Amino acid sequence: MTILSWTRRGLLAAVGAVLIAGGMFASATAQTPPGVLIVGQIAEPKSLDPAAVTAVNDFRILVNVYEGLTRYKSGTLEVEPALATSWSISDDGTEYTLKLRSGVNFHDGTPFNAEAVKFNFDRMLNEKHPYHDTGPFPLSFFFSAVKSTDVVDDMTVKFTLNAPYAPFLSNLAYPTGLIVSPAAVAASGKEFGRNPVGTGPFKFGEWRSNEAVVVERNDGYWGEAAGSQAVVFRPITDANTRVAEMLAGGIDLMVEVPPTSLGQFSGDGFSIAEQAGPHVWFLILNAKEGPFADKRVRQAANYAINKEAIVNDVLEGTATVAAGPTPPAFAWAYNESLDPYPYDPEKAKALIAEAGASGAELKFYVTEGGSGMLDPVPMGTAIQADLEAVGFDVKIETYEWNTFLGEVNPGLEGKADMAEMAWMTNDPDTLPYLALRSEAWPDKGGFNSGYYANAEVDKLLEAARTATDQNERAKLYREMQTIVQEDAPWVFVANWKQNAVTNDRVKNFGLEPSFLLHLQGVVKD
Amino acid sequence: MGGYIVKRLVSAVPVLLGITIIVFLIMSLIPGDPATAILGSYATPENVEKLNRDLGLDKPMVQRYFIWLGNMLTGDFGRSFSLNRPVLDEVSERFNATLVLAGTAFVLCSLLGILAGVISAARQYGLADKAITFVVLIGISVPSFFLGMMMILLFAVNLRWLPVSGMYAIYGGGDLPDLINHLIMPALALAAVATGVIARLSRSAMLEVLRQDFIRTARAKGVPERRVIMGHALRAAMVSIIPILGIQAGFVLSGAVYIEIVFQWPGVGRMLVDAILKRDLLLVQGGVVFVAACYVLFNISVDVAQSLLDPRIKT
Amino acid sequence: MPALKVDNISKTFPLKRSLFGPALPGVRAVQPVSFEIATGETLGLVGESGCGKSTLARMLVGLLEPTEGMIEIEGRALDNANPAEFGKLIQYVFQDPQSSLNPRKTIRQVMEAPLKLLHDMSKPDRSKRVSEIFESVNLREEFLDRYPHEFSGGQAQRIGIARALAANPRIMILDEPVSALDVSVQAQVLNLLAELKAKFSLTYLFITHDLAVVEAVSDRIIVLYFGSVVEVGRAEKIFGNPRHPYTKLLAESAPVVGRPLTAPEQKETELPDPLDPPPGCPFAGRCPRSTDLCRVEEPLLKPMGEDQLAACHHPLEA
Amino acid sequence: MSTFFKLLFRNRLAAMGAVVLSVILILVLITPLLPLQNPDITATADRFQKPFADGHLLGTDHLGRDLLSRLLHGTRLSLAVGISAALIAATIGSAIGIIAGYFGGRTDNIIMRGVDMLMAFPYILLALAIVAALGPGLMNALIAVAAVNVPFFARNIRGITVGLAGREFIDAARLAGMGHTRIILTELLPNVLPVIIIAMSTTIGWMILETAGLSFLGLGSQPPQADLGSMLGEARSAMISHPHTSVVPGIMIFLIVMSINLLGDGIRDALDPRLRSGALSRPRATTLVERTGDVPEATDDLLAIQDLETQFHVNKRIYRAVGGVSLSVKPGECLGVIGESGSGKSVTALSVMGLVASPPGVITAGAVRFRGEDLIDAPYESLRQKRGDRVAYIFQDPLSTLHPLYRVGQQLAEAIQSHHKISKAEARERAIQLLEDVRIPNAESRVDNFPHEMSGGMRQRVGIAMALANEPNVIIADEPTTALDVTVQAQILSLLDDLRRDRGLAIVFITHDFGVVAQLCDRVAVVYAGRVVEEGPTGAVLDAPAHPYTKRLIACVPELGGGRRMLSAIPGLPPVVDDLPPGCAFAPRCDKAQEKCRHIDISLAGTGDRSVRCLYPEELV
Repeated sequence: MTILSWTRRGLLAAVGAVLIAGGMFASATAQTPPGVLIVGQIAEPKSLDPAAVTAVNDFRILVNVYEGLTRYKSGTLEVEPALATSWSISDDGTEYTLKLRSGVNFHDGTPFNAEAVKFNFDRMLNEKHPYHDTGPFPLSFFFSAVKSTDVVDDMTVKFTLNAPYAPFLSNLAYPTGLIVSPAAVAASGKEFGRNPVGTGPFKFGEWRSNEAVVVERNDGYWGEAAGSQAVVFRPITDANTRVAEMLAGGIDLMVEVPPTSLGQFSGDGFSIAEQAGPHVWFLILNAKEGPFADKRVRQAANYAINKEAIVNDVLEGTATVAAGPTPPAFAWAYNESLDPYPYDPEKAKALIAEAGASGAELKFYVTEGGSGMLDPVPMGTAIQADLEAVGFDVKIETYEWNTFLGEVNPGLEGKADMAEMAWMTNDPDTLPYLALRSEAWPDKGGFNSGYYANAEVDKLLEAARTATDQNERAKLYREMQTIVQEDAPWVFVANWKQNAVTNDRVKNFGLEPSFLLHLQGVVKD
Repeated sequence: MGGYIVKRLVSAVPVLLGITIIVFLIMSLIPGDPATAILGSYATPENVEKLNRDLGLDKPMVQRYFIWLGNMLTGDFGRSFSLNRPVLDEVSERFNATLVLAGTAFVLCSLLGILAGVISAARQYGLADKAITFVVLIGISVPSFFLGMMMILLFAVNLRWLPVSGMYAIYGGGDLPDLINHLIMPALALAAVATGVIARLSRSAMLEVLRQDFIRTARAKGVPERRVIMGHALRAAMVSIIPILGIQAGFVLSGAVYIEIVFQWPGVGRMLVDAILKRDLLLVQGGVVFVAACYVLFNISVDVAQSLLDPRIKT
Repeated sequence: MPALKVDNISKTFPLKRSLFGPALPGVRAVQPVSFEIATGETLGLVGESGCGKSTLARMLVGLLEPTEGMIEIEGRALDNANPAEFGKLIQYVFQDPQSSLNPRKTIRQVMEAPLKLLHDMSKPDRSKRVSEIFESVNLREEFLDRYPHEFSGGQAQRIGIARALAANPRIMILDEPVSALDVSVQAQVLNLLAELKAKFSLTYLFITHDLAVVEAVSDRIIVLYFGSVVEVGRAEKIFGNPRHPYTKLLAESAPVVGRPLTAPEQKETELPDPLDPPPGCPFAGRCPRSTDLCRVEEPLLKPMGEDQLAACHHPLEA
Repeated sequence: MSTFFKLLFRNRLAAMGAVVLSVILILVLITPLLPLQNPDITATADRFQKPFADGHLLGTDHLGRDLLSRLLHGTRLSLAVGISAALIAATIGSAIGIIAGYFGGRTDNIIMRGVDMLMAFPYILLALAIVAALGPGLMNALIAVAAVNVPFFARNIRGITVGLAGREFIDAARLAGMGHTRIILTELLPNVLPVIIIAMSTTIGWMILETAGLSFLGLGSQPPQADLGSMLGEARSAMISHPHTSVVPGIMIFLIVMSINLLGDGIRDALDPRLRSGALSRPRATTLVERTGDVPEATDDLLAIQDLETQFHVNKRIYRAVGGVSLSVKPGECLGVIGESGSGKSVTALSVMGLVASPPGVITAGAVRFRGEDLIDAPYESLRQKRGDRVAYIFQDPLSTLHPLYRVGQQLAEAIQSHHKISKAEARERAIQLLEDVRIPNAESRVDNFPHEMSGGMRQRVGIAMALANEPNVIIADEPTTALDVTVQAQILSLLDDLRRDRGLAIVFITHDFGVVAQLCDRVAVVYAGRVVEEGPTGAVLDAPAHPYTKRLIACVPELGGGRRMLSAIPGLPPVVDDLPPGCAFAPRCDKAQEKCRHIDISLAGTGDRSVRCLYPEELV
């Protein structure tokens, strides 16, 4: 019958067309060209204005385009000269005078000088500055200690602080302190974030929205020229797709490999880079009310949770067990003598029984993702199971990251007993100062959402912040760690080892403890 | 006809106005605010409040609505908080990508769906019918994101036939073959469900029509069977298929959200999801108004197509 | 006192206002019509499709609100907005018996509704009454618990009649009650209707397009054309002795055994456009007797001989 | 109800769906009783065990939880969510739809505008926004999924309600004194309910997919609680390294949704009353032929129907619509075939060119010969070439028999072009000529009209023109004037009569009206219950009917000019042709019937041109 032959013919034609189309373009997944490094990012950058962004994801691009006055020495979190060649600190610790590197030009050809530095900090800090409206500058409080920035001469700049502030040089190395070209800000105004100009080894090439940010080698760089001709940052939000792209050769380098996918890259053709950094993943316990108001119950939670299993199984070894509030990456300030709470459910049960908290009902805030949160839902679920095993009744509530922060940062009182949290900081001061002092309770503008209070800790932290001698600071921090571990305001869970995968065409790649991604030396065949 | 189009366009205005109110209300009711999203871990109530003031979110709701609406009418959709660029730039750029994806998927699902439905009906209970029914069922029974992920696994990772994600190759792409190459998987994954729905409904529409008296008339005139099916029957069936296409277009547009996430397609759906999560009010509002306007326009053109096809509809 | 008095009733369907154009006057489906039906009388209403007979019927039972005019039943004016008030006095038998029965209800449920709602009868009373009515329409009581689709057209129409009777009305509007039925069944239903009329002393308005049927059942007949009454007369006389050319055309068009096939008119004969009605007599365009007068002035219904009225400027000779 | 299940299970795919779904449902219902591991107990060291591992039939997930146990608990939850969401959406949506559809006018307008707005809003974003506003959790996801589906139900149900609200039984209910609420609840709802159930049954699957989608976006059940969507979402990160963790819930979703869809289709079909009569199956291009027995010899008639038997096979029942009919026409002759509805006259006519819809129609015996050539077993192409070319049809209702979307000129041209290769312009010329032939005024402009733009009489003229297009030898007119007004009928009949005489056409004229037969036909055949009971010259049969049925039928018809009177009627009803009594089919209604009439197969007998199928005829023939 005609219909039959007709439909059969139609079907054949359709199948043929699809096959031809597929065949025609089958070779289109060609290898990326040498000299062009393609990096799989976790998200589209918000902006390429260093003063305007907050995410590590964006920092990874920025540190290749911009430079700060100081930077972290490779492989450490110690500060070394960058655009400032040297500095001096007044005795009272409130005046920092920096000598600037000469002969440095921004990518737009304008010179880097003291005026440019002043412009940068005034733009962020002075609400009356003509370009303050290119903000908002959410992390400007990193420099809230700065009372004024003054041009001493063309190549010297002086910062006057309103109080001694030990982490200042470290904060200058943080991406928020990266120096932008004043001329470019003046030219682009609010659109500067999409037309970035800095002094770094790469200069901005193009930004194809949601496809790629391309940076190209800066041939006029004052230091050693970059190893790659160009770097392409591709935003691939879905971790799974990122892994697939890596496997399929669509990207050369991917960061933040999901732990469960690490196994995929263990064979030939890929290499995995790992680097522990200043990261701590913990549970905030509500010390103000409920069962966790009792120190014994907080300790019990620390004993009850099998951290080994979490870091080795759930996180596939991409983290280590945390012992206290300070990550080991701050080697100089880390208290080596502290041992993590062992996994001891029996002891936990005993403590809970002693405190009369058996069978307590706990509300547990879990986030679905977020900066440094690793695999928060599986981790939360595993924690929940462990806590239930010692007799708690745990109810999880999951929130998307922004909502989660909106719930947690104002404090857990009246809402929850525990919440996941993770911090990545550049200085041992930051986290405890912002999240463990009694002066940092949420109503006072801090992040101490669990309402921990210990006068001794408060005192130690204030002293450490104003001390200019690093050894003195280190002693104070170690003492603080011992007390905090004993008081157990948090459950200390994990310190993340950041990872990245490169394919075998990428050479000279290494991760930094700062979690930043310096690609200057990377070469691709 | 021209008057009809103008009439339909005018009647779309209250619908669009209603949509602006709905989207504005919903976004206002969602807890959390853009400042928290911008500040991230450093969001203290104090910082949040200051930033909200900077962003103009401390004004009363009604006032904010009318400011927004007024600006929009002058073509100013505002600036996105989370992307730090004008909403209109971002939305129109993203919208193009979605149009390419959803448009292709829509054409695919319409053609494949109707073809499958017609063959299925013409060969009712035959082998072709059963085979198509089965394939179509798979299409509508698997979540599209799951299908997409499986396709990536098979065709991109294992067979390396097609690129995993994105809209263009990062290097050396940008032309039409490159686009098609990137489009095949997401468009198919997106079209799967709609193809199934259209095929099933086309099949029953065709069966319905094939029973009509005028088909018997055509046969009685000696019209060849192929023309009876593809001419008389299909044309009449299109009257009930076209509204389904209109509804499915909405589903395809919505379903693009998942596909855009899985295939990293730089479209407006993924952007809107992110924007909702980041509480980027202006971006969500602007984006939704754009999408809705497009949907409304599309539906008007469906109605116009319907009235061109069916002279019985009063225009 | 007449059973039903209709005084200048008319219906105009409003057109949807277009957005830019001027407001349109609307479609006049029924021109002002007046007539009376005496108690116990059967008034026939004939006309071709589109002449407004169903619109008129629906106004008479309150399903449509008249644009103007008044309906009186046994001297009482009816409230146009309340079909339940109509329901007790005047009932309607629909053309398509199947579609007038809810397919998801048993016949008993259908039958009991008017008893319960209009007459507030108790359950045992209702069931007794239903049995009585069913008997009078020659249907078996076992049918009561079946669903409408189980019945043939003739049976369904008896059920439709029974349902109308259950309301215990004074007047029944029969809208083409037999046109969907086969001839052998048609006769059964017509005879039944005649029996019921005598038994319950009913008054009928019988609407149909079939001249032979209407002549066989009616006392008087109204001929409707394009929403207007063109002729009224005694049933036995009107078709044999029409005064209006349209009535004559109708009578001559009916195929009759033994009469040779002739086309009474050969011209293009379409009804006037209801959106743009011509002035004067609506039939003028088809009428062999029409003059200029007919195209200008609408003729009024005038007595023509005994018991006969016609709206024609140039009536046929008696 | 039992017929419903019978119908449902006759559809093998639906039965399969029902079986799969019941297995899943049973498993899920007894899940708490099964010896399964606790779905929430983690054993991270045992994570990602492959299926069939020790103690874990389907393996374990990323936290070492037993997949089988999570799968069953998850399915339980997903089904519960899907079903409740569908129920909520259906209830609210239907209520809105019914109210809008019943009241119409302004209410309808306002409600539907609102629905339009919600539909223009991308539904995933709406769901996302609702969940974002309410907070996460399966319950809120359920509310969101239900909410975004309300507009679809509302639209769908409104459409159905608008159709129902215009039906006469609603008017009847108003006349029975019912108020709006009562009409909505007792008259409309029972009729809309099947549609709601169908929509729901096909929607549950969709709801499960949508809930899974929300879980994919991270909004859904809260850990450790498993639902299929969140299982899929959790497994996603390990999809490449440990695909089984996503494949397991993926397959379960597929099975559930597919079985629900199959079952939903089955329910839809089974609830659709048209399916019972086979009305939803496609009619083939020609009637199915399963001829047994001998094929009668050729005659020299132009068209001869010989011992034709056409049956309808519906389920197990066989309706003998045509039970051995023989008729013939010569050139220029007009044969009337008269009978009541269901007598088989139309089926006989349609059988001639294989136009009886099949399924369910089957020609089981006899022959139809055109100039001696048997059309019954002719190949499709040769039959097609004669259709409309040698033997043409005119059908009853010209509105439904003309294609509504083609201009009449196109339809006329097509009739010619199906048989003759002529240019478009020529075909149009010819079409105009044809319209003039059937005396349509302004043929030049009328040729571009659509059927709905013409009056009934004009349309039927087009129908006749179409039949004349190829100057056929025989025209079969199947009640061509039944739907027309008397004045129009008179014109059409006289037109047909003229054409016949001018062109020497043979006409088979099917009708139920004696008046029409008397005026137009040379001979008449009276059909009852699928057989010819009497045949002869029209005048002779009408003047002196021989069969009691013919006689009594003629007596039933009121004649104009008789005045007010009682009419004679035939008691009883025509028989249903699936269970014909032996002997004379009219015997149960015949007052002359004897015992013998009920047993003997009576043949058509007579002399000359008259014959009758009766043992005790009224007249001797």
